[in-house]
Amino acid sequence: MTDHQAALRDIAAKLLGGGQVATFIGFRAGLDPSRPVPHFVRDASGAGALVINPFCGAGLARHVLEALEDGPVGILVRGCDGLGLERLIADGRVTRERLHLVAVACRGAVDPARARAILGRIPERAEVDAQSVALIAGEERRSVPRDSCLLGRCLSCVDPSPRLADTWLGEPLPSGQRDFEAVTRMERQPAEARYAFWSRQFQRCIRCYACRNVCPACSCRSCSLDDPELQERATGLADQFGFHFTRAYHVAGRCVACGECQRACPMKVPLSLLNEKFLKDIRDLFGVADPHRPSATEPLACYRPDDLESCRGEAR
Amino acid sequence: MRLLPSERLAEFRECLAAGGRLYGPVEVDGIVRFEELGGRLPAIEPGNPANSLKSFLHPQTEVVFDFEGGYTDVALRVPGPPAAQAIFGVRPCDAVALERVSRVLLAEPFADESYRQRREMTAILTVACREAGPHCFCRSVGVSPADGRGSDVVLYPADDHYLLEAVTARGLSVLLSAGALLDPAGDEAARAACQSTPVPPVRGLEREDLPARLEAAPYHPHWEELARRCLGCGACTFLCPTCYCFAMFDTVRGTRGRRSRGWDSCQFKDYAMMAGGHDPLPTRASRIRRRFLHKLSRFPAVQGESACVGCGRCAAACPVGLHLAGVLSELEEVLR
Amino acid sequence: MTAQPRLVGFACRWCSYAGADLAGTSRLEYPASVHLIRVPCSGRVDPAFVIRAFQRGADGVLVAGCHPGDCHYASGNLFARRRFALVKRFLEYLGLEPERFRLEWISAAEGRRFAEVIREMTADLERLGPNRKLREDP
Amino acid sequence: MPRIGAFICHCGLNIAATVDVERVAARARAIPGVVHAETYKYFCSQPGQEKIAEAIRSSRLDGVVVAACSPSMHEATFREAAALAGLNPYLVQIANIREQCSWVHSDRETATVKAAALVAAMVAKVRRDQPLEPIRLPVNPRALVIGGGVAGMQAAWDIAEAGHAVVVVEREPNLGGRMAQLSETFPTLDCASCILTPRTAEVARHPRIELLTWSEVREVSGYVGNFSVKIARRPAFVDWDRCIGCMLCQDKCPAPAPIAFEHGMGMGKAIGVSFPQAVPNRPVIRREYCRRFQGRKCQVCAKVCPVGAVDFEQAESCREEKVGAIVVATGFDVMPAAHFGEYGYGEYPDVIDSLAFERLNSSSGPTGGVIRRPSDGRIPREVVFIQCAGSRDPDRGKPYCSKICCMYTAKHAFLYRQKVPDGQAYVFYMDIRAGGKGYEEFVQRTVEQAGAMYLRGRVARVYPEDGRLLVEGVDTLAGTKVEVAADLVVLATAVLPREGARDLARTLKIAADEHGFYSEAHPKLRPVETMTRGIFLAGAAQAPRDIAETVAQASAAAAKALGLLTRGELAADPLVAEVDEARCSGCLVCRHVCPYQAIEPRELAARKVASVNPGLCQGCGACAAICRSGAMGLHGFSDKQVLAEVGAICL
Repeated sequence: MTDHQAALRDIAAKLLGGGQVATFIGFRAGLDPSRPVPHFVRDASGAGALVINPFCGAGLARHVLEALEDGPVGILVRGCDGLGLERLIADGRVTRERLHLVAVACRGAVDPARARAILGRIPERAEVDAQSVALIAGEERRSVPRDSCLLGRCLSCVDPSPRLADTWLGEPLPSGQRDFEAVTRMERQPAEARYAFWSRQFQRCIRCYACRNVCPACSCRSCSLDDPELQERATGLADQFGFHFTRAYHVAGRCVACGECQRACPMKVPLSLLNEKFLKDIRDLFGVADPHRPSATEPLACYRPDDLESCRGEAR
Repeated sequence: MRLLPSERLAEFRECLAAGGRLYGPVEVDGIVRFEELGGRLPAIEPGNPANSLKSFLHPQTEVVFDFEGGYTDVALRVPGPPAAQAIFGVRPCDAVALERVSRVLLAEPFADESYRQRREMTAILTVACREAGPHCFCRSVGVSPADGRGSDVVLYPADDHYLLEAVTARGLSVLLSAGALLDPAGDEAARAACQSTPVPPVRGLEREDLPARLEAAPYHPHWEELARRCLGCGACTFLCPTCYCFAMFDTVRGTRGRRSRGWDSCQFKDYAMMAGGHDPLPTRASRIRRRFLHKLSRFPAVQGESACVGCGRCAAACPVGLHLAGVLSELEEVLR
Repeated sequence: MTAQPRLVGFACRWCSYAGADLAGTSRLEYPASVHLIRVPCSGRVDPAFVIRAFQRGADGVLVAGCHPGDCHYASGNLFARRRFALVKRFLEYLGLEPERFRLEWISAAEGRRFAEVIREMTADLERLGPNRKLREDP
Repeated sequence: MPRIGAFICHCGLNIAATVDVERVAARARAIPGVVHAETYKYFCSQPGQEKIAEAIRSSRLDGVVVAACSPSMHEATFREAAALAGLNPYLVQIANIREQCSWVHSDRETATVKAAALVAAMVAKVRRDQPLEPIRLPVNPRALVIGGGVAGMQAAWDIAEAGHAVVVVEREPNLGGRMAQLSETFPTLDCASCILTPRTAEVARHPRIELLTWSEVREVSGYVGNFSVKIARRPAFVDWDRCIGCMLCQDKCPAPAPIAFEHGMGMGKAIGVSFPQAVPNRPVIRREYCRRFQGRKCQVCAKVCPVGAVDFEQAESCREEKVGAIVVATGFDVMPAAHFGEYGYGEYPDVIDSLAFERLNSSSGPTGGVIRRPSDGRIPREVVFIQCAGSRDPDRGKPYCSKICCMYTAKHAFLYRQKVPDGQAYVFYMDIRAGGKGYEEFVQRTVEQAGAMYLRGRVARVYPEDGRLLVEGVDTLAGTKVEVAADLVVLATAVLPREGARDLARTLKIAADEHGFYSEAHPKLRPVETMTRGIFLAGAAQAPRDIAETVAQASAAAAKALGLLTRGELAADPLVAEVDEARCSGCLVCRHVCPYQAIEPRELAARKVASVNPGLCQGCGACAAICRSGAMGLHGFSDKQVLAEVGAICL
C-alpha cells in the first residue's frame, strides 16, 4: 500500500491542479507515524502531505459531505470507503459525478494502540499481508498474526477493494463472503446471557454520538436521536437500549459493515455485533446475498408477496 | 508517610470499601474504566481509564428533582444527599482536573450544590505515575506525574510496596482507618521516581504566548481545516475530565416527572442555540475553536491555569485524531 | 384485583382495529390486558413505538394488520412484515423473550381470532411474569 | 396550557353497566390540561351533541375526547358537532370504551381502569393534534363502470340518465353478463332475455354511455374525483367500425368453439357472437379455435365478409380514460368441477351445474329450450338437484351461503316439471332460505304444484349404474338413507367472485375478503362504498345476491357516484402525510414505499426534499414509518402522537 504513496500524491496534484476537484481527501501524518489523520488537500502544492500506509485506519466516506460544499471531491477509496460512498450515493446525499475516486486495495489497517502494546513503543512502519502483519520500529521488526493488531473492522472485512473507481492504484483484490460467526455465537447464548451482555455494553455508552457521526449510513440532516421526544436525553439502561436499538435499526438494510462505528466508539461498545445481526437476518430472511453492499432498493423499502409469513414462528 | 506492602492491597481495598462505595479502574470487555471495584483490585496501568472521574462527581445524568402535579400545583422532591464514596487508582492528572473543575463549580456565590455535596463525600486515592501512558502529556500543561493537587491520598508505587501520603484531612482519616495495614515508614525514592517520570512534551503547548497566539488568529483558515476533519461527536468533551457543561431536561410521565441534568458538549450542533433562534456557535469551526480557546486561553485567563491536564483521553477517543495535543502541534506549524 | 400483564397493541384501522370492534359487537370476552392504539396501517408502525412501549412498562407488544394481500393500502402490511420480522429477531437478540412481541394478521371479520390472540398472548405474558428488560425504572 | 374536554358516554347501559363512567370522568379531570369532564347517557344524541358544543364554548376547549363507541361509529358525528361549535373538527378524538372495553370485559374494576387509560391516551393524542382544513380536490364528472352485466348496465344507465358521461368496460365481447345466460327469473318466471334485452339496447344507444367491450382495466392511478384508468382492448380481429353485423362469417366459419356463454352445453364458432341478441352485435375471433391462427390455411371469414372487416393483424389497443368515480360490477363465477369429486362432476356428463341447466332451459340455448341430458340427449325422467354444492361448506373453504341457490333450484324444479310433466324432481337441501318478496310462496308452489320432492340432507356420492346416476344421500328429517336413480344431477354450486377479481382489487387498491368478494366500507351503513373513496360496488362482485338486489345496489352505487360527480369539487380528509422540509435529507426512501406515487422530489435551495401530493396521499403512513429522521409526518398519527398514546397507556 505504502508504495502507492507517490502515485497518489501525483494523481491528487493533477486533479487539483487541473481544477477537476476542489478538495482531495486522503490522509496525512499525525502526531506520531502510527496515527495518520484524514486530510483535505485544497491545492496541488499540498498534495505532498498525503500519506498512505497500513496505519490509515479512519473511514473517509463521511467526509465528502462537508467537502462537497466547496466543489467536486477527489478521494482515496478503499473497500470500506467505497461502500460508504455507495451508501451516500444511494441515499441521495452525494452525486457520483461530483466524485473522483482513487481506488486502492486494502489488506487491513493496524490498530495503533495494539501495535504499540505489542512493540512496547510507537511503530514507525507496518506491512500487512494476507497472513500476518510486520510491525517495524527502528531496527526492530516483529511479525505478528493479523488478529493481534489489526483494527476489528478490518478483521471482518470482505471487501478489500472498492466497487466504484475512477483511477486505480495497483490492482484490486477479490472480495469475500461475510460469515457472521460472531452473531451466530451470540445467538447461541441463552436469552438471559444476551440481555446481561448487552446491558453491560450499553451501560458504558456515554452518548457521544461518535457511532452515528462516523457512519456513512447516518447522514440525515436531522437525526431522530437528537429529537428529545423521539429519544429522551436520559441515560438509564432502558434509554440506552432504546438508543442503540434505534441507531442499529435505522441502518438496518443500509449498513455497509465498514465497522467505523465500532472503531469510533470510545467505550468499545460492540456496535458491529448489532449491525451484523440485522445484516445476517436480511440475508437469511429476504435472501439478499450481500446485504451490506448497497443496492437499488433497501431491503426494508421493498417486499416480495411470498416473503416469510408472519414472524411468530421460530426464535431468531 | 506510611508504606503499604503490595500484598496488602486487597486488605487496603476492603478497608476503603468499608467507608462507602468504592470505585477504581478495572478492565471489562477489553476496556479499562472506572467502575465499582467489588472484589477486584484496581488495574493500575500506564495512562488513564477511558472514562474520567467526573462520572462520579458530575455524573452523565443526575436527578435535579422529581415533581408531581398539574399545571398549577406542583410538588418537588429533591434527592437526598449523596453517599460516601472513594475512588481508588486515580491518576494525578485526573485529580488535578477535579481541582480545576471545582474552581468553577464551587465558586461562590453560585456553587453547584450537588457537585459540592458529592465532592465532600468523595475520597480520591491517587496512584502517582511511574510510566507515562501512550497519550500522556501532563508535563506540558504544568501537571506532574506525582502531582498531589485534588487528591486526598497519593500512593507512590515502588517495586513491592506503595508510599502513602495524605494530602488532605480526609486523606489522613483514610490512612488512620487503614492504620493497621500500613507500616509507619517513608520511601522518598518512590516519590522521587514518580516526580521524574518522563512524559513526552507537546510542541507549542508549553509556550508562554500560546493564549495570545491563539487569540490573535481567531479566523485562521486552519480552524476550517479542522472542521472538515471533525465529525462533530462529543467523545472528546464527554471524556475530558475538565469539561463540565451540562444541559437540563425533563422526563414526564403523566402527572409525575423528573428534571435531570446531563452532560452537554460544545461540539454538538445547537449547543449554544438560544431561544430566539440565534446561535453564536453556528459552525463546526466555531465550536472547535471555542473548545481550544476555552481550554488554553479563556479558562487560564480567569482561573490562572490551563483547563487541560494532559490526561490524553481526547487523543485516545477521537475517531479522526483531532485532539488537543495533535491540534496544538498542527497550530504550531500553521501559526508560525 | 390481580395485576394483569400490560399488552400494548397497534392495530390497523381497517382490519385489526375493526376486528377488535367486531369482537366487541360479538361480545367475545378477552383479558383487559390489551390497550389498542389505532393506526392507519400496520405499515405505519415505527419500531420506535414498540421500543417505547417496552420502555414504559409494556409486558408485551402486538402489531396487528390486514392479512397479506388484503391491505387497504395494498402493500403496507408487506413492508410491516419485513420490518417486524427483523425487529422481532433483533429484540430476541437483545435478550427479550420471543413471546413478548408478536405480529399478527387479523381481518375485520376475525373478531374471534382477535380475542383468541389476546387470550393467548396474555397467557404467555402471565407465564413469563412482568417484563423488566428494556424497561425504565418505574 | 391546553384546554381539553373529556366526554364519557354511558351509551345507555352498554358502557355504564361495566365501566364506572363517573370514575373515568374523575380520572380524566386529574389529567393535566383536562379542564372539563362530564358523563351523559348518549352523547351521540342531539342533546348529547349539544352538551359537547356547550362545553366547547363555555370552557373554551381546544381539544375534545369523546369516550364512547368505536370511532368507526361516531367519529364523524362528534367532529361535525365540534365544528358546529367552532372547534376545528380534527381536534376531536374518540376513546373506544364500548367495543374495545365494556363489551369485552366483565370485571367492573379492570374495565374502568382500562377505560380511564384509553381516555388518557386520547387526551395525550388530542393535545398533539393540529387544526386541519379539508383538502379541496376537483372532480372529473365522468364515471367508469367495470362490468357490463345487469349491475353494470343499471349503474351506467342511472348515471348517464342523470346527465353524466359513463364508460362501461366489459371483458366479454358483449353486454349482458350472467343474466343473459339465464332462461327465466325467479319468482315471477319472467323470461330473462325478454327483460334484459331492452335494457341492453337502451344502454348501448345512450348518448352518454360509451361501451368498451372485449376490454379490461389494466391500471388505475389517481384518486377520488381524478382517476386515470388504462383500458386494454383485446384484438377482435374484426374491424367493428366496418362490420355491419351480418354474421355471415359466423355462419360460414368451419371451426367449432366451445364458448363460455353456453357454459359447456353447446358450441359456437371460432368467429362470431355469443348469442343472437348480443350487444354490440359484432363478432370476435377466438384465436385458440381459429384454424388460421392455429397455422392452417383457412380464410373463410375474410372471404365471406361483405365489407372486408376481418383483420387478422389487429393488435391489442390501449386507451386512457379520466374519470371521477368508478363502479365495480364484475359479477360472479360458480365453483368449478374440480371441487366435486364425490358427485362425479366433470366426470359424468349428466352431472351438471345450475348455470348449465339454465342453458338447457333457454329457448335460445343449445337444445332450443328442451331439457335434454348431455350424454345421450334423452329427456330426463328423474332429476336430482343438490343444493349447497360447495356453499356452507367450510371444508371446501366456503363457509358462506350462496344465497341465490334455494330460489333458482326451486325455479329449475318448477320449470322442469312444466316441460316434463311426468318427470320427478328431487331436491337435496340443507335449509330452504327463501327470504324475499314472493320467494317462500314460490318454493311452496314448486313443492305443491310441481311436486318436487324436497329431501333435507347431504348427498354422499353419485355414481353411474345402468346408464343412470345413483344418488346416495341421507334424509336427516326421516333419519333414513336415501337412494335415487336419476337421469340428470344438477349441482347448485357455490357462488364465487369472478376469476381475476383479486387482481382487479389490487389494480383498484380496494380490499377483498378472504374469498375474493370486494369489501364494502361498512356492512350496514356504507354497503356500496369501498374503503377507497370514489370506488363503489354493485352486484355479486361484493357478495352473492339475486337480480333484484343487484339492480337495487347498482342504483345505489350510481346514486353514490352521482353524489360525487355532481359536486365539481370535493373535500378530502386532511389526515395525510406532510414533509418537514427543514429536516428532510432527500433520501426519498419514502417514495419506494408509497403505494400511490404521491411523493415526488422537489428542489429546495440547492437541495432535494421529498414532497407529498395531498390529493394522492391516502394517509397510510408507510412513508412516515420508514423515514429515519422523522421528517415525514402524518397528520393525526404523528410519531409524537403515537408515542404519547403509548406513554399514556403505560402510566
